[in-house]
Amino acid sequence: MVVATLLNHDFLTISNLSNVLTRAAFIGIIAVGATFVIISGGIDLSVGSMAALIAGSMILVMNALGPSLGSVAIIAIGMLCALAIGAAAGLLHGTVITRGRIEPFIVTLGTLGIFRSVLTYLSQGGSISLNNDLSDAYSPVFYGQLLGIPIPILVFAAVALLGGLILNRTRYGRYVQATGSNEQVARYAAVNVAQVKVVTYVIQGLCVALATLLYVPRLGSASPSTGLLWELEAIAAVIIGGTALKGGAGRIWGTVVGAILLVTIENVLNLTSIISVYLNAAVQGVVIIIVAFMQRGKRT
Amino acid sequence: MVVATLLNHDFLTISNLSNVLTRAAFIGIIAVGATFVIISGGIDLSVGSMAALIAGSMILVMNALGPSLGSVAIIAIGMLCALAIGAAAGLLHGTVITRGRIEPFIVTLGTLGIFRSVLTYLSQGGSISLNNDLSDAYSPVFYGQLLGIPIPILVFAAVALLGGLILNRTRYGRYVQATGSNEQVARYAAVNVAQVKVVTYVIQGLCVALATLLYVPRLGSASPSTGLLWELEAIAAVIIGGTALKGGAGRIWGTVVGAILLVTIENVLNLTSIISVYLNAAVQGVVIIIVAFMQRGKRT
Amino acid sequence: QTKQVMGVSIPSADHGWTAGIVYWANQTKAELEKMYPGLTVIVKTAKDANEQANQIQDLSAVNKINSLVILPQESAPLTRPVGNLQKKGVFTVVVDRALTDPTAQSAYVAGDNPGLGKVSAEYVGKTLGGKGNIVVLRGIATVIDNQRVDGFEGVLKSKYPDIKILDKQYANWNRDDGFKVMQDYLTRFPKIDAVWAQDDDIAVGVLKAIQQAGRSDIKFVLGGAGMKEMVKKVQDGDPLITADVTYPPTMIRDAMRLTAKSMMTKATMPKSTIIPSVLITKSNAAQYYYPNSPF
Amino acid sequence: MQYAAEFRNITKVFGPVEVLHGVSFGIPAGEVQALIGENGAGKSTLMKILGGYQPPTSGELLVGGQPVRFHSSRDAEAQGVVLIHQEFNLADDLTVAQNIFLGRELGGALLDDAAMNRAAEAALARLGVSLDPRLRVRGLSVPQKQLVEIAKALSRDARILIMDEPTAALTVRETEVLFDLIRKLRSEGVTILYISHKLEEVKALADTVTVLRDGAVVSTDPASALTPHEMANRMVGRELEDMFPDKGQAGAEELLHVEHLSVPGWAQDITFTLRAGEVLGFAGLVGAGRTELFEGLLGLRPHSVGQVRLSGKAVRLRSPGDAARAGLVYLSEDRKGKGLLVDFQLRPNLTLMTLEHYAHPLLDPRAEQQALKKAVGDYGIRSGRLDVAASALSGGNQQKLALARILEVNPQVIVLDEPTRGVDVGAKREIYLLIQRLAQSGKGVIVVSSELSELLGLCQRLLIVREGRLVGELGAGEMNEQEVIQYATGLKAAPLRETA
Ligand SMILES: Nc1ncnc2c1ncn2[C@@H]1O[C@H](COP(=O)(O)OP(=O)(O)OP(=O)(O)O)[C@@H](O)[C@H]1O
Ligand SMILES: Nc1ncnc2c1ncn2[C@@H]1O[C@H](COP(=O)(O)OP(=O)(O)OP(=O)(O)O)[C@@H](O)[C@H]1O
Ligand SMILES: [Mg+2]
Ligand SMILES: [Mg+2]
Repeated sequence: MVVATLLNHDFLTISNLSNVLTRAAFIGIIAVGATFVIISGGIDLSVGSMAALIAGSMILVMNALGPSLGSVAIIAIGMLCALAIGAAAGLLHGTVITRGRIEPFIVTLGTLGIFRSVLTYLSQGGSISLNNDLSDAYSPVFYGQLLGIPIPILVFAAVALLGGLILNRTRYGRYVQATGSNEQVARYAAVNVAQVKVVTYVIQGLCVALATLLYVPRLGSASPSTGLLWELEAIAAVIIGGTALKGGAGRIWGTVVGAILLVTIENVLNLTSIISVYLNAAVQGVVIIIVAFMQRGKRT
Repeated sequence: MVVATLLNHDFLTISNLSNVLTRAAFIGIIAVGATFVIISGGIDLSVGSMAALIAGSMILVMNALGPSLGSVAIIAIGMLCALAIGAAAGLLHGTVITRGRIEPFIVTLGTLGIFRSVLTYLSQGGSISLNNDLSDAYSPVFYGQLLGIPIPILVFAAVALLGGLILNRTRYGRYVQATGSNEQVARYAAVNVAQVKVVTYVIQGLCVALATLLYVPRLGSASPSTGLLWELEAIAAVIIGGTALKGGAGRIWGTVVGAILLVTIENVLNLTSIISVYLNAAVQGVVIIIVAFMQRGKRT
Repeated sequence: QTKQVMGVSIPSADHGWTAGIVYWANQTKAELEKMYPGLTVIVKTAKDANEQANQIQDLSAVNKINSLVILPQESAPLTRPVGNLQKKGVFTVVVDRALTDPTAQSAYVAGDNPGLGKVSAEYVGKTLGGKGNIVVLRGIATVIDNQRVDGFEGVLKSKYPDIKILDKQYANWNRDDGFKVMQDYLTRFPKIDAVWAQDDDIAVGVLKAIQQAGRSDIKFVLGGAGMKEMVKKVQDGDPLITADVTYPPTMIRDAMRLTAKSMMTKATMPKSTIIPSVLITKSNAAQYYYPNSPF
Repeated sequence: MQYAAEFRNITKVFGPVEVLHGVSFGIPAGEVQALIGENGAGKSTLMKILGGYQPPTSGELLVGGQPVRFHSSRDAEAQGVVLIHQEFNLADDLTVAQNIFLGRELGGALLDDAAMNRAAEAALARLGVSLDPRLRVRGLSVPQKQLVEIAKALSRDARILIMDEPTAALTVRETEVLFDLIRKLRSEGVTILYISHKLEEVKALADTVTVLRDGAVVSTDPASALTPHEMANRMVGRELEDMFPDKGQAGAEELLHVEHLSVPGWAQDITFTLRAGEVLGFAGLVGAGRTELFEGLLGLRPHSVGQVRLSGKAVRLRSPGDAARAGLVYLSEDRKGKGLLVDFQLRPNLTLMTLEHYAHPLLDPRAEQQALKKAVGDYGIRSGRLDVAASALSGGNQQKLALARILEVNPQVIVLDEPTRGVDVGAKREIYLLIQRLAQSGKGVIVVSSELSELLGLCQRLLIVREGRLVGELGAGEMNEQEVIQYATGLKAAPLRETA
């Protein structure tokens, strides 16, 4: 933060900070879901494709509902649709992984391809755009503010708080941690391990859907390149946040910081031009490693 | 295989099979290295970027050596250079991961950005091409044959055999498995766990360099899109092959089959047009999951 | 004279053509800042539509730009963000990929994607004498790719109905995929008269695959965009690369020049400037060859 | 006297807690020296220091008269000091032979697996075990792992062999073989340091006995001068009453009835009944299939069953969750692999099966902490601090924590698989009392144990399992050691009485 401010005094302006947080909301919300999946010992590589598919489908549904219904109703139906698809995708992942006893890496790598393909098919390779009037009606969800705080930031905060509460203060959260720490022990202690896992994927799906709900009004469209590589960013946020990739222990708060950090690096690079544009990704890489190194110091 | 042949009788022609195996050689060689890393409990996400960086650097070096030396000497120096960079990158990974005690996921995610960035900088975003005469002298390494078998296939076979030998028949291979299975136990048995891990990353780096040696003569150039997403393909090959993502146990032979399988799916999709091209990736995804499912059956 | 800031937002250099865009944007920045002392040009590259939307937000909020020259990663998702800037009084010039809502762009400077497809089809049709089998390699699934392919197929259908497209697969504007897809085409089709690769990067891979297979039935490979290596081949009379169709990255230079001129001299900028795709053959190749550009 | 190894004023501090307070004693060369003490007394810690796994905080260690400073177990092994761990120290993904030879493989550039398999087989054969050395350790049962652990140590040329509760998971027969081996090693001049909670064994085996209490040495005497009862008294520092409380009388009410239970590959056609107030024992040799039988009953393994009735109601048990809801709980013999979340603190470990009591709907950590404090008191769990990971508890205290967890559920039927494994005499007695109390309050308790004396002293009825089948049943009057061993080894078989 200090470095960021030194590099560019604009960094600390309220409007810039609010921009940064708003952007962090997408990856952040997805990463909260990923925290559950990873703590339980799983992984979901498909989140980016899933976001693209959900965005595309929900736009198609809303466009199809046409102007016959009021736009508020249409948007509400679109949102429900998105959440339903997200939950269904999560359920599919969880079921195939637990019933089929296949590595989550493989299953979600498979659906990564499948989801994106289906979207490409739906959009015939192009993009799917929300009708203009709907787009205007929907846009406050992203651009609007409540008490001076942009809505995506509020949603992000709510999701993070709820996620933290579920993880640390409910039975389910405890079971997620126990399952990730030692699946056998959890099983012997009467935890329904399969169900716990399935639910983590459903949570992940719902988080992706929620992030998509905020994403659609921002850009008003979906295309085969929507959400590309979001999975890496989301997982990176989780792991920078101090959750172990092999599961068992982790914290939502760390994930939130991780997501904000990733976006901040990008923002600062955009605000300054000290280095060749070709090297942006290199700077990001170096900062990520350094931050992970410092995080580690704090934990031990 | 049977399905593949039924779908298109061209599949079983010698020339097509040799094409498929040649292509599988790139990912396959990298995946052999990845098998070591994953069995020891690590992961390397940077292999695609590393390949791009190695390809670019080696071409620049060879071009710079100019026509003063004989082309055989230049190519030899280029190859040594590639292997040196690969080994150095692996050493860097291993050292940062073990000394810095940072998650391998984070370290190699960081270098993924760094390596590709540096290549983009070197090529100024465009492509780096090998001088024409060198390109001609070098091209037999990819296009040539020995006893009627294309050289990349021979190299692939050699790497796989050597990898299998090291993994299953040497002390080092045993220590890799022990480290991945239970680091504490390995340490108690006086295994130098840090060194074992570092060496897995060096092996991975050398494998990437070797794959790049075969890749460069194919197109004679490197660009920022070289090796994009190879990491996913390599890891997928390893895991489809029956190695557990959390380490401990795995087999080179499975990895080889995994790599060939991935390439075959793509090949068959190109040879037929039963389905919309938009859905190619979906078919790949479904096949990967099905294969993983059947693999699993075999193991237990 | 007042200080003016021009923001330039372009895709990052992830393949040959975008590398050309980055190169020309930086060249032109130097040129314009020298020419107009009060002008600052800020060039930003973005890896995807999302980052680009973030970026132009930063350009407006932090760098306080007066005008924006943008080559959108994708049209639809950037329409609203660009529109927002325009509402804040920024003069928005969109390059290459028109926004879905044209009112969001103050001016438009573009290459001609359908035109590239049409010019290519004309060349293929004419050179094959209106008859033959061809294969098509597509780019990445995007609107641009659809426009080019639609333009190409439209001309073939109406003017050269006897030319048969054997198959079209995605090669992702990428050499490796060009090589792979072509290799499989060669396995699958015993007789191919010509290849429309649509893009010079893909064409590089296609050439290697043909070379490896040692096939002599293919009369020519038509790429697109005007990569310097390909233009050189045309100039040198390569047997397979007999022509190329431009889709020049210099369009970013043209757009920046026009924008700067209108900002600094109050000259009005034409609402729409189309840079046509032209056919490069041996006779005119010299004038499209830029040895210093990365592309 | 010449000492093979000697501790001088050894202390060890973990965080704020000192667990060893200046321990000094010597181990006479060529003898079997026993080290006994309560759970958490510091025995394992002391042995880890001698084995080179942990450095002492202060003090001096002498081996062969020379002061030594070990930086790793390899250093210790170089001096001929080898430790058999209390907690298993095996890599699950490797085979038996690979584990036995880990770190000192045979062969040149290429490994000689055939030779290692042969040597491993021979090492196991010395222990009277026939086990395929190519099996992965993951699939082994706890006693098998224990035997592999012993074989691993024996295959190293040890001059000082430290055995940390080697027989905790073994039955009489393996124990006998092991003792013969220990005596043979002693006659070959090997010095043996032997830790055990089975005081009869200590009496039978050891030359001298050192007692450790709360991290300090209490006494060192010739074994011949002490009775097991005196040993126990010194360990706990007061007069211990009889180990076993009076057996109660079983009620008439049937609590659990299992009919025709089969677990493919492990147990066939098992039928038995447990009554209210009854303590029912399951005896058998290692590998008889008792553990698998109960894992099958709880739905943890594929199984088929004619009928299961709990308190007269027919139930279907598909998972431990079903069982817990129906009032049946099971304590696993595999503490580390299936019992405790060793990376978790004590509190979440204790409440894992009863979280619903603390969720309204949010968990109440303070109530959980109360429960932990109560359990620590009730079950005598000894830990320097309560906010440590379960892995920091001594072996016996981990066992008490695991037991506390399943009893939190307040079940009707309690199945205890090796309930006192690694537990000291004092605590053992408390567990026995607890079992008796549970039975008297009308619950049914099933005890699966390899300690015959425990089964004989505790149970009203004994069922004997051999090769997956029930081969004998002994009532209160008919129980004696001879009888049980004859059934267990197949020297005797009786048609089962009709229990239903
Ligand atoms: N790594 C550790 N961190 C903190 N405390 C520890 C650690 N290891 C052991 N202790 C503590 O040291 C004390 C002695 O433990 P130790 O394992 O030596 O007991 P023990 O005599 O072997 O008991 P048992 O008979 O139950 O095996 C215990 O109170 C234990 O909680
Ligand atoms: N050589 C062998 N190969 C494969 N399996 C074996 C071998 N020897 C024994 N086994 C199996 O290992 C299992 C381990 O026994 P298990 O611990 O389940 O029995 P148990 O009666 O519960 O013994 P315990 O007294 O330890 O509780 C036995 O069922 C036996 O069939
Ligand atoms: Mg102990
Ligand atoms: Mg057992």
